[in-house]
Amino acid sequence: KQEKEDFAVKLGIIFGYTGPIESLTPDMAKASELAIKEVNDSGEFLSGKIKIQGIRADSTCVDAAAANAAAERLITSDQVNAIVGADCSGVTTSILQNVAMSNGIVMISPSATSPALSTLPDNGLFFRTAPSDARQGKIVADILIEKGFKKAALSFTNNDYGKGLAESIKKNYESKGGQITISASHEDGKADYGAEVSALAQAGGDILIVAGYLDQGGKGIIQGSLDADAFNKFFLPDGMIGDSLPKAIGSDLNGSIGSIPGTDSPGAKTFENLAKSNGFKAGPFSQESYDAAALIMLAMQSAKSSKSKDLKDHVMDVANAPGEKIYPGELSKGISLLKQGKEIDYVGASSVELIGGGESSGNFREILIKDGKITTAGYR
Amino acid sequence: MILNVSKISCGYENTKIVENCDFYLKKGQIASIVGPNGAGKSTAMKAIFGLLPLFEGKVYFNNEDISYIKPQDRVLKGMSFVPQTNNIFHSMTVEENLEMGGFIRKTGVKETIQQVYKLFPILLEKKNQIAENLSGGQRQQLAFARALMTNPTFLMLDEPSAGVSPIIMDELFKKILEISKKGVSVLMVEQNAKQALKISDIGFVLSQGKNKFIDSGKNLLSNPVVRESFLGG
Amino acid sequence: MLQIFNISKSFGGIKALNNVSLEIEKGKITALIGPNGAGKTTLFNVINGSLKPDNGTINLNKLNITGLEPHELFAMGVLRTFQISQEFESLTVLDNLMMVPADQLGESILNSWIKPKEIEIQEKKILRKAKEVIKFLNLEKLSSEYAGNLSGGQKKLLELGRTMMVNPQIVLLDEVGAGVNKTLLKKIGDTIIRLNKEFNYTFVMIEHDLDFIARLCSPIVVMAEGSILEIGDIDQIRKNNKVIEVYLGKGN
Amino acid sequence: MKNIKERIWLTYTAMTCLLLFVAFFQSWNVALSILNLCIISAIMSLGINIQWGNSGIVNFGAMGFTALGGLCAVIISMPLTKGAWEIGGFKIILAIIIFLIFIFLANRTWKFYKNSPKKKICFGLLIFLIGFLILRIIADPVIHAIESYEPAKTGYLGGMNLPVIISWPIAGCLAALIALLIGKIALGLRSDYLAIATLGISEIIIYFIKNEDWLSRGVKNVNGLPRPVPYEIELQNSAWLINLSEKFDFSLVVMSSITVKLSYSILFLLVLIIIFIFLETISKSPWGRMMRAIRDNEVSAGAMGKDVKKRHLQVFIIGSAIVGIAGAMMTTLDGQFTPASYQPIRYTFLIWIMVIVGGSGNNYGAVLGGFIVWFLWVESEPLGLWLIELLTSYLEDSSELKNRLLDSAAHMRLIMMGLILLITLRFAPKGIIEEQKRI
Amino acid sequence: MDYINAIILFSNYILIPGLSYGCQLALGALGVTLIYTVMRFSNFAHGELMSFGAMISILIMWCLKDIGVSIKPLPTIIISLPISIIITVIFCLLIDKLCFSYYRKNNSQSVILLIVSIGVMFFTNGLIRLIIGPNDRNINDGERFLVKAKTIKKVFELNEGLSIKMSQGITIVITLLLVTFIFWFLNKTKTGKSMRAYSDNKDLSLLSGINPERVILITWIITGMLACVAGTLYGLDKSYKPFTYLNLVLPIFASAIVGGVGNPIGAIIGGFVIAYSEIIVTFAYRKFLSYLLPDNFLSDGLMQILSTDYKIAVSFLILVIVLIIKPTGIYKGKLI
Ligand SMILES: Nc1ncnc2c1ncn2[C@@H]1O[C@H](COP(=O)(O)OP(=O)(O)OP(=O)(O)O)[C@@H](O)[C@H]1O
Ligand SMILES: Nc1ncnc2c1ncn2[C@@H]1O[C@H](COP(=O)(O)OP(=O)(O)OP(=O)(O)O)[C@@H](O)[C@H]1O
Ligand SMILES: [Mg+2]
Ligand SMILES: [Mg+2]
Repeated sequence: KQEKEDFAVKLGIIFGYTGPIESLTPDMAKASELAIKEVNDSGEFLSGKIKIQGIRADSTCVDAAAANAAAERLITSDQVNAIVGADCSGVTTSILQNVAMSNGIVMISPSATSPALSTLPDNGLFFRTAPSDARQGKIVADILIEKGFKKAALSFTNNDYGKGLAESIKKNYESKGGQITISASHEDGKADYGAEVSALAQAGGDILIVAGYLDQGGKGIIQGSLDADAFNKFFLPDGMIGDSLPKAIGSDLNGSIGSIPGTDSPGAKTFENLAKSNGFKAGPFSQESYDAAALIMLAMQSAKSSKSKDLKDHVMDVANAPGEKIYPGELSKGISLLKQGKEIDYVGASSVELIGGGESSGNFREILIKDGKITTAGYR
Repeated sequence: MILNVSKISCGYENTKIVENCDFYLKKGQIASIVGPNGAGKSTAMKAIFGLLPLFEGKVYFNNEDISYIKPQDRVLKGMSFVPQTNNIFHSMTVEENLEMGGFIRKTGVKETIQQVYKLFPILLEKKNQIAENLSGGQRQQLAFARALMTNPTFLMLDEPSAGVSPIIMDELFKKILEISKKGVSVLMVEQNAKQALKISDIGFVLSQGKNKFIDSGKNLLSNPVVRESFLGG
Repeated sequence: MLQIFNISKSFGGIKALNNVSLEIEKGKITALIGPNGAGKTTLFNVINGSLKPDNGTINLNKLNITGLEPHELFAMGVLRTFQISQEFESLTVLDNLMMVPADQLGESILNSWIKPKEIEIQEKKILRKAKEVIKFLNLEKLSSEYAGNLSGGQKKLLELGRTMMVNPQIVLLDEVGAGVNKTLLKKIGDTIIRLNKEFNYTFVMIEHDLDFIARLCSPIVVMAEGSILEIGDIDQIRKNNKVIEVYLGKGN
Repeated sequence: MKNIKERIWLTYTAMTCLLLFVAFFQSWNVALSILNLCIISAIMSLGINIQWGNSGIVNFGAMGFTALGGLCAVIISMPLTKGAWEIGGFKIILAIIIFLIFIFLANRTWKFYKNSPKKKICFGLLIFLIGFLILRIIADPVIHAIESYEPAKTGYLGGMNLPVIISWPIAGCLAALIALLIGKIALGLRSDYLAIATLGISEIIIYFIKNEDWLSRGVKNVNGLPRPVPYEIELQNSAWLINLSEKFDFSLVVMSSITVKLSYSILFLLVLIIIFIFLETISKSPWGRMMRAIRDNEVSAGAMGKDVKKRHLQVFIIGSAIVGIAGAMMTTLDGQFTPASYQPIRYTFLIWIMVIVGGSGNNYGAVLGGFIVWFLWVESEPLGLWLIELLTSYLEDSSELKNRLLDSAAHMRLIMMGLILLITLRFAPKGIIEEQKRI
Repeated sequence: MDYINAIILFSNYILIPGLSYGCQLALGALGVTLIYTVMRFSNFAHGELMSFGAMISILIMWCLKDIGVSIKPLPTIIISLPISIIITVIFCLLIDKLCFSYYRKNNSQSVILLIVSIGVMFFTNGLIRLIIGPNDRNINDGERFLVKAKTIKKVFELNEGLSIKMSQGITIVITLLLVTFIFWFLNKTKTGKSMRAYSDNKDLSLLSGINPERVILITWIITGMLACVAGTLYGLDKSYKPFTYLNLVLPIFASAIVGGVGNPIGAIIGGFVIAYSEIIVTFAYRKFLSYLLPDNFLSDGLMQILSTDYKIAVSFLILVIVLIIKPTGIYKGKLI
């Protein structure tokens, strides 16, 4: 059977362009589109004549019904071959269960980190390039204990990401002898964080862990704590890592620490430069978004088919060793290697390593803010 | 002629209520419009003041065609109107009501307010009360007083005496006579038709939207047909 | 039948009612007159439950009814009209009347499902009655007009019409005559007399038209500044100097 | 009269055509998925319409009742978390019962001191606070234990493992119960005050659901609610559908998902029809006339013997129950319960837009509003994209402006939604189907 | 016992933050109240108008910065206010002309206007994102603090510090000025009274010679001014992010209603009630009390009445309680 290939391959890019994380998603989408552009420019994808087209759709991040409708449109009307997305865990689950699975479409989410997604039945269609919160919690606890922080206050964004991460941090931290003085949520996009900061400040602690987003409530909490002189050290998990934060807060943030998925590969740095030259920031989850799109396309190449049912079995192959390591900006190399029948190990911007049911294994980079810059303090 | 309304037709959306009616009076005269309920008296008044669009006909004020100008401009020309219902600012105090009545005037508002208080002592008593809490008759007085605040040359009253006690009603008619003597013309609608016609120079009987009779007040009062069917015998 | 003991009501500093005691006898047409702001409407509001008195009690047929809600009093047969018309503006004239009768089967959601037949029959009866009333008030042409679109006088008539939809024990009429054409008012007077004679309705009416009162009412209660000034028949009232001073004026 | 009938026919046919248009130009799946939510929206909008259109109650609390419905679906259909239940299920119930007793006492006290506002508030509040304290003393440790029970997987009590359809009527009842409570305290307020109060109360409900993990799993969401209809994957393996698909030479995958959506549509339509007939009957009966009278003038209605308070409460309960039912249906369709998704824009304002655009005061309008507005809400996204592509097609590819605009295309959705709303209201200021004059 | 530390702590975490947040809410509530008083509808687009105003301020500020203007230690954005106010007002007038005026002429129900305002909200919401994008922007380039916590601690040798931000200071001063102005304007000037008259009885105000167009014009001018100032101040204090303005609408309405709609004083009171109730109810009092009580009196807990999870619920709870006890709001507004 000859694959009919004179139509373009389409990738759906479902993120919440409107709604609570609307300020993160443009960069995420651009990162995915960057990967697509790279593959298109290589001119080698599948038969060589095929162009890949990315189609955006709005998940709204919170409204499952609207997200399903958008996904339904992508899949059944635009007939996308696979989906990069969705972003928030709730809508991701909903799209997966209601639309993607029934149509047999592969989804690779860059930012759905809810542990629940690990165990959800998915017919092998769902992957993610961000690690589950359960894993990060452990890392955070390790770092804190090692650095000698025995008491910490914890503020988390009140959604599945924040809460899941907070619970995991708390469990691990306490089992290692740490004490969480208070674990209080904050809502994103609200008017004022005075009350939260007050409560956190009164509970006290050596450090404040902020499991939120860097340009949302998370930032508000940090700013407020600094202003009131409540805390001067912060722990920043992955949602809080990005250049804009030290830039916005200034020197007060120096000395704070954090963690973000990644290994000591040159990928992240390369990606940052790539992003810059393409006119966007390497914000939170944009690395993962790039990788999600890249993985799909590489898997297509490896499967020699653009169909979800074929490519789903190749995602793990291209993502993991053995094979030649592929970094951001090297997608065309990856494609040609695959074409030659060689194996590749996609590392990408966020050091992709998929385990189990298509999860990111979760290698973490330990971060230290120094002189207003994010620097790497080590790897785990 | 201070006011000359010729052959006007008007009404609401698609129903014509008043058809081909004439109203007119000279400076310093008092004119009354009487007629059964629903005859279109209030409708005609509103149309004359420009609160309703005219279907046909013209309104002349001091020989000037004012058929199409806005109500607030008519106020500037010296007309003043007390509607039948909804004729006070409910949520404002009595005094503020009067101040608003004198809105267009630059000077002399305070003095006029004092004069009005003299005329309606009850209003002075209640000057800081929210108008909504006035009794029915007090409201009527306030509404009338508000219209006087503009120092009008032409006053239109829609049932000024409804709900006021006899003693005040006498005062009211006296006052109307008095101001007409000062050269202010008054056009009013009244159900207390006998009293009204008694002081009117001219009367219009309106029935089902049409002019039934136009005559001097005295003649109408003595007309048996009018008495029987419009003035309650 | 209606006994009012020592009712007081004040609004802020204003004593609208000051220890008012009054007895309304069954089967009579009592008039309530007095200068503007005497507290007449306030008294009605207190009787019908729209306002709670500061103190005092009201008995209806020896039953204490102080502080009951208006709808409870309606059920006991106390009916009123409003000085400033309170029509249901987006209902037609017909519906304005048809909504009045109490205990309509169709007002219960359950019934409208299980007893559609009975409701239909009842509706027909009410409709017939409403049409009669409309005819009496000369409003036939307007029966399917929105009540909000009526003229000032017509609204007053509708107020009156609503009291004619049911068989009340006592009707409180607040200036039905104001703004109503005198010819029609005469007819209304006839009806009130008829209702009073034939069906033994009790009326209390606030009115400023003395001729009208003279024809209909006895006794006449005069109020001033929140208390009762005089009770008597028309001649007594006309002769009373105090009444002349505060209310009637020299001319009447 | 005839005019209105024609209008109903015309608009309903136009709506059908729109959906068919989507079916042919996008896909049947898209059309059906829109239809399903249209139906749910129509039900919600009916619920609000009976309150606003028929009796002038401004309920901005639709969001809360929707969420309650969703919670009901979870509690009815999810399996019980045995471990969590053993830890403290009974203790929680005990605590709640004690709390309810205190509320009852507080209420009694409140009534007892009816005539002295100070005592009323002091003692009533005191008793309430004592009850609240006891509740927290008993429940807090238990709640903590339950929430720590396998938090990544469960961390809540779970549900009763019953068929999810049962939750629809139960959601109605729960919503009605809560509406009774809310109505008792808030219905004394008028118009905008009531609107903000109900909005506030519904936010409180959402916060409760978001933060009481033991009950609802909170923001961690409940996934995988059982469905009332078969799963696509099962269908794809079932003989009859395979046969059918071969017979018509139609893709099995597409067919399976259409079948699933159609079965939902049928279920939903059934509910819609029942509710519609119910509402039509009562609003045509003397009850409807009475309610409209109350809407127009409460003082006068009271004097005409209508128990305004009771009727307001009644209609508030009915409307809220209907919204609750729709909420449960919605959660059933989504297959998951995500408390964070309950936002006023989506579940209160959008519903109100439906009622007003459709034409308040009549049920046909409310249903139409539900259909049209949801349709636009979903389709304004591609529409906006299309529009912006059209606008920018004249610009050079490399132009800054073009890229900028294309990047922000997603926001065209809101602009489109706003514009369409404004334009519709401009041409039909009283809604597309105006309230009928009843003669 | 250590009163000074307790007082400083109280001021730092409750008094000052509540004061500035309260001012921000009050300014918003004032705008909402004004529209409500004159045009009788709840303007849900007000949050977006604030956002619009702030956006214009930012755009102008960028221009100013390009040409090197700065007024340190005050933030540059303050000098862009006059122009941005004008543009916001023009935008308001345009919106009114295109959207609201039609329904006003038709005497539509207020709910229809409310829904129209939601339409305007959507539209403006999208427009703002088209122009400036959804990103978070820091716009405070002036001195951050009037008083720094660390300095207070050092100078007075205390355990607790007190910080007052420059933006808080500016907010409080401007709010005071604006509120005084509006109160005076509405209650003492003829134009202000004519606005109330218009809202009370449109037809009758015509008959008194009040020009409705002028009333509407002035209302929008003031509203636009308030929205622009409030939006900019808010962005200055926190950082400008379009999404937050959507969420600001609810607390603003809560403030306006708690205070009693239709009254500027009510709006202020409402703003503070909402702002303080959030903080006071969710505050952890342990440390505060530890300064006041002997050690052994304190338990281990944080002594929080409710967890901050319920922060927003608290403000609505207060709203509901206030309305139940006093259905017209704290400062008796008009009965509606
Ligand atoms: N809600 C209120 N608040 C304050 N004062 C009120 C209120 N209602 C009535 N009043 C005052 O109480 C007094 C009595 O009013 P009421 O309406 O009973 O008069 P009335 O006898 O019916 O007069 P009228 O013949 O003019 O209708 C008046 O002075 C009025 O201003
Ligand atoms: N807004 C309206 N829309 C439609 N018809 C109306 C409207 N207002 C009044 N009408 C009708 O117009 C007719 C005349 O009303 P109008 O108010 O002019 O009567 P009127 O002569 O003033 O009577 P009254 O003495 O009772 O005040 C009435 O039959 C009434 O039903
Ligand atoms: Mg009239
Ligand atoms: Mg009275």
